[in-house]
Amino acid sequence: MKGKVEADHGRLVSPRRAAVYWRRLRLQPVALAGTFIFFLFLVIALLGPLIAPYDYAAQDATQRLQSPSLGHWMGTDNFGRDVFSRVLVGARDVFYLGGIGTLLAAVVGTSLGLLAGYVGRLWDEAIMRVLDVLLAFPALLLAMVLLATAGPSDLNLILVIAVLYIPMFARIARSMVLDLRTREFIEAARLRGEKRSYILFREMLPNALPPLLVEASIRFAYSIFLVASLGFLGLGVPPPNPDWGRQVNEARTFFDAAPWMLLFPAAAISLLVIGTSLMADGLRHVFGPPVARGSR
Amino acid sequence: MRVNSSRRLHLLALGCALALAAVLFVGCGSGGQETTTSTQAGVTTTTGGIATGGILRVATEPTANRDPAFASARADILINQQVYDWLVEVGQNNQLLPGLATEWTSPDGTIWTFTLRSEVTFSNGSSFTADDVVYTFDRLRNPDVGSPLVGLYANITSIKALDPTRVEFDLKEPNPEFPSDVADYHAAVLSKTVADPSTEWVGTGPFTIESYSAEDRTILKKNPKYWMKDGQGARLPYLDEIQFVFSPDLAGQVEALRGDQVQFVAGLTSELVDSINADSKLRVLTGPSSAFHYVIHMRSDAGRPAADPLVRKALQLATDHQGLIDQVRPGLAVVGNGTPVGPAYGDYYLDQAPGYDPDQARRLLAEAGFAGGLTITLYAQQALEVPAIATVWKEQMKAIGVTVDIQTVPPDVYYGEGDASWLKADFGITEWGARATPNTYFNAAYITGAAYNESHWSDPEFDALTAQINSELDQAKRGELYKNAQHILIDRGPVIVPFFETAAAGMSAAVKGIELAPDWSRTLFRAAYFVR
Amino acid sequence: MAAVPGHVTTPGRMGGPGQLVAPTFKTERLSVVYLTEQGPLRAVRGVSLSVAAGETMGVVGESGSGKTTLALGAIGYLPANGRVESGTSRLAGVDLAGRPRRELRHVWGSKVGLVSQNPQAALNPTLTIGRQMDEMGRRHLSLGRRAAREASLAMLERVAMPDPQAVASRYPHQLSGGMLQRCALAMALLTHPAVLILDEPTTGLDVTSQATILDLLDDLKAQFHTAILYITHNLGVVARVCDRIAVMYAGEISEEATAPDLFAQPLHPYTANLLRCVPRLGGQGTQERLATIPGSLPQMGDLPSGCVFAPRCPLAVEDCRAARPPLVEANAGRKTACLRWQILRSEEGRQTALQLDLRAAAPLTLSAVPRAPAGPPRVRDGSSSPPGTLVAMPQDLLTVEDAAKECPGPRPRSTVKAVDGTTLSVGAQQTFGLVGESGSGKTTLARIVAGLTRPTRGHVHLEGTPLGPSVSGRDPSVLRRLQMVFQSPETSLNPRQTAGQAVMRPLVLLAGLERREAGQRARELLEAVRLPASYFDRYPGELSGGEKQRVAIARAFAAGPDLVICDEPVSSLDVSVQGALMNLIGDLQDGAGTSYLFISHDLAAVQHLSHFIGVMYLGALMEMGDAARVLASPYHPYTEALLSAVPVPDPTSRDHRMRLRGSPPSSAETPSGCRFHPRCPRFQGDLCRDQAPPWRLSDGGVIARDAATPATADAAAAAAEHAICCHIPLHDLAALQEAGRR
Amino acid sequence: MTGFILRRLGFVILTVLLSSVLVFGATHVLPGDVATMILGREASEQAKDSLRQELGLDRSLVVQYGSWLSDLARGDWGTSLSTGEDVRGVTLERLSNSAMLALVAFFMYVPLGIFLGVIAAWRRNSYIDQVISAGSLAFVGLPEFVTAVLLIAVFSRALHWFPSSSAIAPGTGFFSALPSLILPGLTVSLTSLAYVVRMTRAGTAEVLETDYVRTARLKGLSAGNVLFRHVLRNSLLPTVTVIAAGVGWLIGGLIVTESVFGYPGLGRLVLFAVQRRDLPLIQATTMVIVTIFALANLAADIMYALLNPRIRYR
Repeated sequence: MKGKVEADHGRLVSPRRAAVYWRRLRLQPVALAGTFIFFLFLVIALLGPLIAPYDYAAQDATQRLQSPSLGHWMGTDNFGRDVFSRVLVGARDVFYLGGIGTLLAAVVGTSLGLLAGYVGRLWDEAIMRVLDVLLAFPALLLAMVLLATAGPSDLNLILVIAVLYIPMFARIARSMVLDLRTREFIEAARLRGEKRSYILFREMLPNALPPLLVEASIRFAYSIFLVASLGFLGLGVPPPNPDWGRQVNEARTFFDAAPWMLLFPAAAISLLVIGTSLMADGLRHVFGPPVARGSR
Repeated sequence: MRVNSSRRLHLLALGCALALAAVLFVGCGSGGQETTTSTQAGVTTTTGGIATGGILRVATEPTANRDPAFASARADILINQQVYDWLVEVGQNNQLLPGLATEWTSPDGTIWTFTLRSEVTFSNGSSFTADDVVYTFDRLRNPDVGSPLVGLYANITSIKALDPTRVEFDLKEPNPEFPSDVADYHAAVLSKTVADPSTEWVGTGPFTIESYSAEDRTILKKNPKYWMKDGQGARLPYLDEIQFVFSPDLAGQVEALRGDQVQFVAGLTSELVDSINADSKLRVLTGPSSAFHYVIHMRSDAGRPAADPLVRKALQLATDHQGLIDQVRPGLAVVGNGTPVGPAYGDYYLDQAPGYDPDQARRLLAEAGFAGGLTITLYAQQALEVPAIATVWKEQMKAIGVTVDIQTVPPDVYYGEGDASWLKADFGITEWGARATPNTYFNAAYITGAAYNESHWSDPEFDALTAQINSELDQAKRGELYKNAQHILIDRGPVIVPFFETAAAGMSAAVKGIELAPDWSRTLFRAAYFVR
Repeated sequence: MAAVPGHVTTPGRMGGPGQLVAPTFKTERLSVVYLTEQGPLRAVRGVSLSVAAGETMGVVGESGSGKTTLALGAIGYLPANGRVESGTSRLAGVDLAGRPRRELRHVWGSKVGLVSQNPQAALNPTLTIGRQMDEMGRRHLSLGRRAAREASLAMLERVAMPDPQAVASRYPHQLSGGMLQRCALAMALLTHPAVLILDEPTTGLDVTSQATILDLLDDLKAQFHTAILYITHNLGVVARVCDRIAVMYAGEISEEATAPDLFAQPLHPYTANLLRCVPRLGGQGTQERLATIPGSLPQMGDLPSGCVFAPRCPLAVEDCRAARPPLVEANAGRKTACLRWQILRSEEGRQTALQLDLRAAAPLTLSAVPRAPAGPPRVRDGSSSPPGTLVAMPQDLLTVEDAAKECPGPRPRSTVKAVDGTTLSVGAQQTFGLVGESGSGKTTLARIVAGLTRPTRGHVHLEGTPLGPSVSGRDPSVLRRLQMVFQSPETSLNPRQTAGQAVMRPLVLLAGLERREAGQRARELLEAVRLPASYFDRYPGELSGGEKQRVAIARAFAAGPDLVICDEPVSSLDVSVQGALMNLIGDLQDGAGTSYLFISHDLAAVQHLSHFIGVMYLGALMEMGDAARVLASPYHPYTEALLSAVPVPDPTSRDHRMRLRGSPPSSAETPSGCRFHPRCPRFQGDLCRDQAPPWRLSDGGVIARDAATPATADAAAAAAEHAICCHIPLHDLAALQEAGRR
Repeated sequence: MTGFILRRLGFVILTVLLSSVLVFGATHVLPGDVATMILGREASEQAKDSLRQELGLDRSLVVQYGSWLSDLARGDWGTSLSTGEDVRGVTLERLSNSAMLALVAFFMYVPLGIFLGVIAAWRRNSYIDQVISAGSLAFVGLPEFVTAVLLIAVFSRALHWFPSSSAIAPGTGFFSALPSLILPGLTVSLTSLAYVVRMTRAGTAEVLETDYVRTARLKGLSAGNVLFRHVLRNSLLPTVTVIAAGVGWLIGGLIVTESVFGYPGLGRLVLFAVQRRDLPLIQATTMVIVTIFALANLAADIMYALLNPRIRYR
């Protein structure tokens, strides 16, 4: 007993806490389904090319616009490429662009928000006013102008997604700080002379993390949508990239000849967005602070 | 007396549902008598079996510039075609037909005299004379104005109005194809009373511009004083009005065609042709094989990967032209070769199947020092069929170990100033519209130092041949020279030409009298009419 | 029955004093179950209660005992997952339990009225008071718009609301809690309901506001002749207002009796202990130990098969654990659910039933922590400091000198003086108790001392060394010596750190221990606050309120502080937990030699723990001195009012009513002259209004309050045994107060 | 209250001003060349240069910004580079078209969204709730251009209820344009619907849990009275702000939807302007959008304050 003083302290998610989260998640079938969908797609994204039955870029002029069959579960596209393989591999780009972009926004936005909220005064004003300006633009419009400026490329898409989302994360982090700042445990920390960085990152951040995670998953879902819309506007990722938005966009003129070209990637987008949204809903509850078993 | 709560809630639900339904049904109620589809409402008189009147709605991409001297978007050309006349018109088979000029002669190819039609008036009421022609062509060759034709017309030394119906062009060097040159789509005949054609739209064509908006719609009204008559002696045009409805989205344009909100959509891709063919109320119009083509240019100046002719030849040989057509535009194209001269140019066309030999290509590549493969960046506009061509070509190049990174850019960036522009990129896909004669391409983009030599290619032998073509009067000899020049292009030239496009348009089955021009943007609607 | 304009008497209503004995409202073997993910939770089991018209029935119990569920279940209002499992609840013969809501809507509001705990939350923030009240008249009395408003205004008048017209046009946020509760009461009474349910109606209010509401209830009871079900956890309040009392424990009634009987001779061990948990005014002070009830309420999903109280009961025998004891009639009108109630009839038996927790906490041996040598014990000798001179008191651990804090007020360019020039000192190993209503500035003062709020002026010294105005400027060695226990157990611990982490952190940071050593020491500390070592890895969410507060105390004591500021550390906890914590706080002082600045609005708690008391009003001290002296006559009129407002858990006490005038202070404007004069029951006229009162010392000395040297005055007052800031000489005050008592 | 509005208005002006810097800056580093756009890629360099000079593109950025801003404020929004039209005229005309479309969309999804959200909250965790939540979510993931394709396939091609293209003629009145507005309106609505449903549901569910709703119920009020007088007044407060924030979403959706349906609105104009590098047009349209967006948020703030006595009486 005395030997193992603290096994897992200082870690953000201890195994014990993970068990708590899992137990809570299990109690919400809808959120559980959403989480399952999200992770299913995440696995697909990681394994995409390995599990895809065909090379996503391999063309076969003899197999153009084939309807779904045993050989091609989701049919083929206008280049004779296997739609199923492209949907599988496309998940990678969705997670790559949206995921990295959202993550970047989360890190930068949260840091700015923490800084603005805790340091306050001039910093707060300056940071928040600048971010307000970014928020003053409809997201798609801003993305359009920025991408038209920077030119469409994977990196720029990621950066644009990040720029778009930074203000939201900053706002949430800031409001969390403003809320937490008056909590008594923060005052207790100040009373024992904790450094500002300790208070921000060790005392506040773990508490601000759940709403940020929820926001991140919502933003991630929206980024799929955003990338797709940008593709429609001619600012998406370059071919032969199997990004779902690009696929859907390319498939539109083929809707009569080969509706499956559009429907399957569109369904994938929809499913992932729904799954992620449902997961986000559930996370709100799941990541609440640990409470006693059996209490309400 | 008391409505219980759940009942009231249901009533509320019902109310909302009804409101929504009402909105929907207001919509469908008037959906039947579609306000924008009253196309044939005005069709009344019949002359010689042809109904006159009516409004034709044409869907195209937005326009860019109203000044014919700077027309570049296909919509620009298509509208100009209805508003203006040319001295010489180009027929379905690239043959020259009388336009405002009824005949043209030259004793030696350096002095060209055009006889003009009399009793033609401009839409502003002024009558058309030789001075208008002088004004038009002086403007086109004026470097200060800067039209793209300045280079083509640099050969002209002077333009003189001999009398109101005769104009003489004096050239420095003999040019047997000069009548073709005056048929260029930029060379619409303007009225000398117009100082700025981009804002004053005065032409002698069958229609006049009633209202103009570059990104929404442009409305043309019948020009009642148009000079041309049909076979029965009735004045053209038959239609009362043409509306050009602009939409950036081809799929949306075709949807509008299906809904009879427009009656004509050109520039179709194969899959859209298939889907329109399936609709009994619509029909597909295809033109002859056109000069419209794409080139995949390979920058050939020193230090570039394609500077070595072996590399260029290897990429040529690795390109499966028929494969490209089958994947991108099945049934609506003719295989290209390494040359911009397509079958539309008749005698000048070098009917030689492109070589396809990946093994040889790989050997050549190895010989050039790229045995381990080669990675290149291909700039592709996010427009037309460029992304599709890039996609298929990339896959084809994979077979010989060439990795193609596709960089998509908006068209204006591609044709802009930056490093991604067509004149700077190592590899790029550029589309080229129809020109009256093939040497126009040679002079503009293939001879050493040409302004649009996107591949920075330089071949003295080719330059010399082009100079000869420019002034060779003998038709047969010119054909020979063209073929020699093309052999050089195929052998060591800087471009891959995937295919020559066959234009296709979708139109309402109720519309007749339209022939699709080889370059569909030059299609004329003056003889179009609605059948009852 | 008083005539309300347009009031239509509903047929079938009970009425007339002649039927006093017949119960108006009666539940029989009522059981309520909640269907949850953990399975069904039987929150109320087999409860039988009855209230007659004109009678007030109190239901007392700690949080989680099911008293609110009982009330809501009895009137047929339960959340979606709640259901009356069995039993009946009759109002004038009609069973309400388990009836569809549609039918109950005619009963609710018209025959059953409810006033709930937090008036600010219970009234719609977007509707005026008038509109919310009018709904009652329009819905149940079929009144028109105008008549309904007239009825509302008349009712506001009856609840002694000044200027009903103005109040009706106000929004809830514009009124104080006491006023709102008065409105809520008026709203509930508008239809002259047969039953009025009051669910902790005064819990969120200051003791002075509570007193006026309770006074009002006395009046209304007489006027309306309604059956009242009064739910509360406060024993003093039930003693004050109820005729009969039922004690609830874990969803069952453990005892039922008339109020005098219950307090005179509880016949259930739970009641007996509950009555001894809380300190009483005029009790033994720091020597007295309070009763505690070890353990906690059983989980509703996992109830013992026998007596639900058996696991915590010192009298429990085998039989108790075998089967649920029935509620038996002990005497006429007395019921108890204890098998061994007979034992409690004797004084001896009662003493064995009490769990006085005589085991003091093991003294904290802070061997591992380097401690500054404690200063010499403070000699409390008032004469050594001549009045009128500022004395530096090196023997004092903490001195606060003329501290003031002004904040921007609600209106532009207005300032609020949260603390307005306060001077006090705390001796080593002493407890200084600070009392006052909410808004009196006591918390702000504490925060100034802690360095969490930067004072507008004034200084804080620790053993004569000035402290920086903000924690961030204070030396770590100072931080170690000065720690704080906060009010809310819910926010005082980081929900994402375990108890162990919370206690370890100051050990690592302030005492400079190795992590391993700190972990070991943290376990000792947890044990010192009577928490099992296994709690080391628990998150705050897994702890009860009392346990959280114990962790917070352990954390405050971890680095061996010399002074701990306790800001209402027990006020949000259940009574049975309060006692134990106050014992602990006392024990820790004895063991570790710590001084306290103890802040509370609860006079009894302050008296219980403090050596020295200061009474604060609107940012300034009004009275200060030795604990015993402050709480004995002569008092400052404000102290007197506070004391008289405290409901005493003894129905037999003839309470002395001394109520404050006017509305509770808003801290926006500090009144001229004596700041207390607008509400002072002993207001003397112009003198009080125009001139600042002097500090009068118990030895007869007077320190004229001079605006230039307020600090001097307070300091001198602090040095004396007892001082009051009032224009009335002390012996006159004593005489007045003696006269009032008679 | 007046002070509150003035302060908010100040924020709006500040935001719009700062946005103008961003708009101006971004448009001026846009790659691509206006002169090429206008004159065509084969026009001579000389012609392009003289055009650039004519357009004032060779002056310093600060000078250009200053004159641009003052012209903009004076109502002179310049001449479109690519069409030669008066920017203000065309922008305002397209704005009125977009306003019609937004209005239709607004009246489709806001009442419906609120209604469904309230129902879902009222019958929380029932199957109706699940159906509403899942149903509204189904569309939120689909980009507008996909929703549009599906809607056209059903309502236009199969049922022939509505036109597939909404290229209304200039000056078409609201009622004659209405049939053309239904499908694009529905397209925008379906993506925004879920948002409103979720927000309303959350807000209403929260209010339903409050003490004052319990008080209202225990006053014996009818369900309708409880819902309309006590619940909605409070639960729609946050929804108001959400709907205003949704205006940004709506505008984004309009860019895509108007392009698909060929509807001559502001969204399509923005896209056209960006694609053509038409600086005056980009600047004017984006500034109009930013201003509308800011004003929508201001309106929401004011509405919020008006509906909320805690802010109104300060």
